[in-house]
Amino acid sequence: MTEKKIKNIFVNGLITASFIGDSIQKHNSKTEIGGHSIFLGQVRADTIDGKKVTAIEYTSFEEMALEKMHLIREAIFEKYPLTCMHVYHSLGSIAAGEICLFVFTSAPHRKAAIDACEEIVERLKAELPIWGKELFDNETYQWKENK
Amino acid sequence: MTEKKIKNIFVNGLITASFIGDSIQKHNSKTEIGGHSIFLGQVRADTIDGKKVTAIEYTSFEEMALEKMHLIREAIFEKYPLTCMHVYHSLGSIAAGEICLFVFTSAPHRKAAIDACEEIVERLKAELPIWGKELFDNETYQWKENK
Amino acid sequence: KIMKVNILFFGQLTDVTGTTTLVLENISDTKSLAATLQLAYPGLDAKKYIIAVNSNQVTENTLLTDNCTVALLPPFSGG
Amino acid sequence: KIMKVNILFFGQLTDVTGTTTLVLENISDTKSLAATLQLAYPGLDAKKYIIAVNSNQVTENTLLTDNCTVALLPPFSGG
Repeated sequence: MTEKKIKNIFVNGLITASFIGDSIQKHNSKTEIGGHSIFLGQVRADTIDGKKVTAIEYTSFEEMALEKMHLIREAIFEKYPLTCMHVYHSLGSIAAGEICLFVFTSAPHRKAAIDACEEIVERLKAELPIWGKELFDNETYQWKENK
Repeated sequence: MTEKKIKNIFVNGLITASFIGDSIQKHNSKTEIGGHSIFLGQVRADTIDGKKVTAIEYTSFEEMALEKMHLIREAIFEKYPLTCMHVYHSLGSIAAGEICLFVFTSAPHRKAAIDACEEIVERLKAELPIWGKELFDNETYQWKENK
Repeated sequence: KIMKVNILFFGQLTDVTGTTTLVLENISDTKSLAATLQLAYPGLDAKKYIIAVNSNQVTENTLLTDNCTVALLPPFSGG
Repeated sequence: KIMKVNILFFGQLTDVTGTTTLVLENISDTKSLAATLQLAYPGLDAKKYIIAVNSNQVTENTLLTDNCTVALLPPFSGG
């Protein structure tokens, strides 16, 4: 067990609601679970200076992002008594209204699942080398920055 | 708008993963949403004194529960800038591994969705007159108590 | 005129009462209701519960009205 | 032997460089790399970025090795 098993988190294109439903369904054999916490990021049609965001195009330095995510995953499992944890992030152009981030934690008791899910979302946004380019309805764009 | 519109939260039997998927899907036309937070309660196959929980049978004083939930809903919308909020709770016998609670909040920004979801779960567990009877594999049972 | 009070039992209280509903007559307030129920179901003594009149929780002794509904609610365990 | 350094640009930095990759030769450390890139792409001056060598962020001046990969990473905006 000395070798790191790096899981992929990237999905080309949007994350579908049926994928999320299927992912939930798979947990019904894990009867030690009492609570699941899920966060979904959805592309918002912000209006900036009269221009409307129609999509966000995501790119990443994937190799580094997956290594960072691996460290976050290990730290989260160390800190919280979780049964499982799944993270998916879109790459490519995701239209407004579609889902681009799916974080899913499960635990025997709700507090661990809820706290872990929130911490993963915050760390992922702060630490993973991923960039979103907001595409406007007039063919222009701007680079998103996380606060 | 003086009349209260009391929403039903009760579902007979388990909450299916496809119902949850469909519920997520319906939000892709609300392009002002940036984040969704979901909590799912799943029936845990606890072992107590050598007996295993096979299901939880839920009953409620429904009329009072719906009134209380209505007040919680109003307080949550007052406190957090949410786009929408959905709550479903099972009644009847729900097998271990199945989902009995679905809380779903959506907001332009993630913090409101996450904080509201957690607060709804805590208040719902503390304030709604709902009871779970843990059914064991040897035909006996015990009444669950929330901590 | 006879005053009727509808009583509802929930959760583990139904193990003691053996019923979920009961109608009593001429009970004027929640204090005398509790005393009457305690006599009818001695096992209630050992149980924790709160009382709601027409779906509103009451903590003080409360006057009952004709055809009101009094619910005895043991500790909640939803979710 | 010629030492090669692979350089990767991401996000809004690619608007300045017009490319996502570049190979430079005989650059000994990250400080001289930054100076070289600044000359080649004056617009980089106005941009915020951090530097990662072989996927590890470096904050001090760091010696580069043959065939290493240096990534210039503007502020993240995933999620």
